[in-house]
Amino acid sequence: MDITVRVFAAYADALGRAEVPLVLPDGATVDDAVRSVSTLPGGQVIPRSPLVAVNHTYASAAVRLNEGDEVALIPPVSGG
Amino acid sequence: MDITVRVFAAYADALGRAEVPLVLPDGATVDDAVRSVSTLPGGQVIPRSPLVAVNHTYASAAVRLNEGDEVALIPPVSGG
Amino acid sequence: MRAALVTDPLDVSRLVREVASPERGATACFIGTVRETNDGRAVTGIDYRAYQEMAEAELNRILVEAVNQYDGIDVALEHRTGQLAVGDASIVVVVAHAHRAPALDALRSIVEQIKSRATIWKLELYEDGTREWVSAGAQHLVSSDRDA
Amino acid sequence: MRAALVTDPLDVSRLVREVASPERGATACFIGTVRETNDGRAVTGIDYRAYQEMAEAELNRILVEAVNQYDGIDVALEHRTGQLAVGDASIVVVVAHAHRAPALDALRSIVEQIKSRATIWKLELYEDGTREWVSAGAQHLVSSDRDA
Repeated sequence: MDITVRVFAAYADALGRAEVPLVLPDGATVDDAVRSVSTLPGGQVIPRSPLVAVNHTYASAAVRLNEGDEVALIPPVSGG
Repeated sequence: MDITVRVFAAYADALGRAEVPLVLPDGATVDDAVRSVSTLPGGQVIPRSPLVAVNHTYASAAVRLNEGDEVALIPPVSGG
Repeated sequence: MRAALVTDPLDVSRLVREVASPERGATACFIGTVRETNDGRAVTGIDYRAYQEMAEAELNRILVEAVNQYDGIDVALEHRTGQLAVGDASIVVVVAHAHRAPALDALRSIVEQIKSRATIWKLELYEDGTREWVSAGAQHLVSSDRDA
Repeated sequence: MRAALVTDPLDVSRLVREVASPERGATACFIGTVRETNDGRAVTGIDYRAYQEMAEAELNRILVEAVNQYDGIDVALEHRTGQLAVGDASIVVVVAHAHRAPALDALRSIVEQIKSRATIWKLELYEDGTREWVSAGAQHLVSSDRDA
């Protein structure tokens, strides 16, 4: 299945991009997506268990993904 | 000695006036001033130990007064 | 740091600008306005009366205490007196600090102190033509009502 | 109840008017502004970047939770994004309620939730020409600095 991973702030700078398209096997989880992105050049900036959102809602590593999901890797936020 | 007692809000309404000039013996206290005002017509509205200020600062009943002091009898406040 | 009783309408933006500074990243404000009901009664307005000289002195003492307790704050506060209509602001308190926690803590503390210490009284005016002095725990009929 | 990310300058008076109502006698506001120093470094500005769609969704979830927790409040909040100068307001949160305690409690809770949950990042710009992503506990050099 096709999913899109969006990365932000320090993660985006390290990876040199804001978006990573991934093809993952059916049944893949958030954690699988995180591991895939972590293996890319610059991906070592991403911690083992980063904050993650699926389709604009915070999600845990075990959540199963679906075709077309938007996964986001979220560095420590600093708004306000 | 001459002192001035100022009264406010419900106290002023009950006494029908905003200010009461008093002549008290030397050594008189805040409590003496309160008792004097309480004996005036309408003075029963004033509790036994009202909030009192002397010269714009909250003061206790035992404080000794001096010539020219401004004593204020202060109903429960409700500003804000 | 400034506290004043005023008769003109209050303007929160002006007080915010007054305490703004490049060192202070957090500004907390409180605005009190006249409500249309109190204790289930329809209110048409409030006449705020003050023991003016003492109220200003006490407000300034409250601010001095707050500045001592919350190091680095700046504060501006205005309390309006006279007859206010429903929706009118009676008080604006603005506290600025480098960080949000002291600004919010100081704001709450100052508002509580004002409510319990400032020599200001509300004469609440009701739709049925009566009026009453409001106090925290009890209400006192004004003599004109009692005599009427 | 409204939360939005905006790029135009913020206006606290407008948000205060937005939540004003004759039933609500207490309005509490928080304004965050860009400070000239952070951790001892001279700051010239902050570039606020957001994961826009999620930030707006999360801000609205925060407000829904607050309205459920603090019955009777109304809230308006705007967070500005883009490049801000020292003194510019980055966030305004305004909470109104009949009484002051829920308004102040809800304000603090909402501000804390925004700080910990809204998908917004500060890229702090320093007088020495460098810039860093700010995070609550740690700071990360941006790649362009690291590579430079």
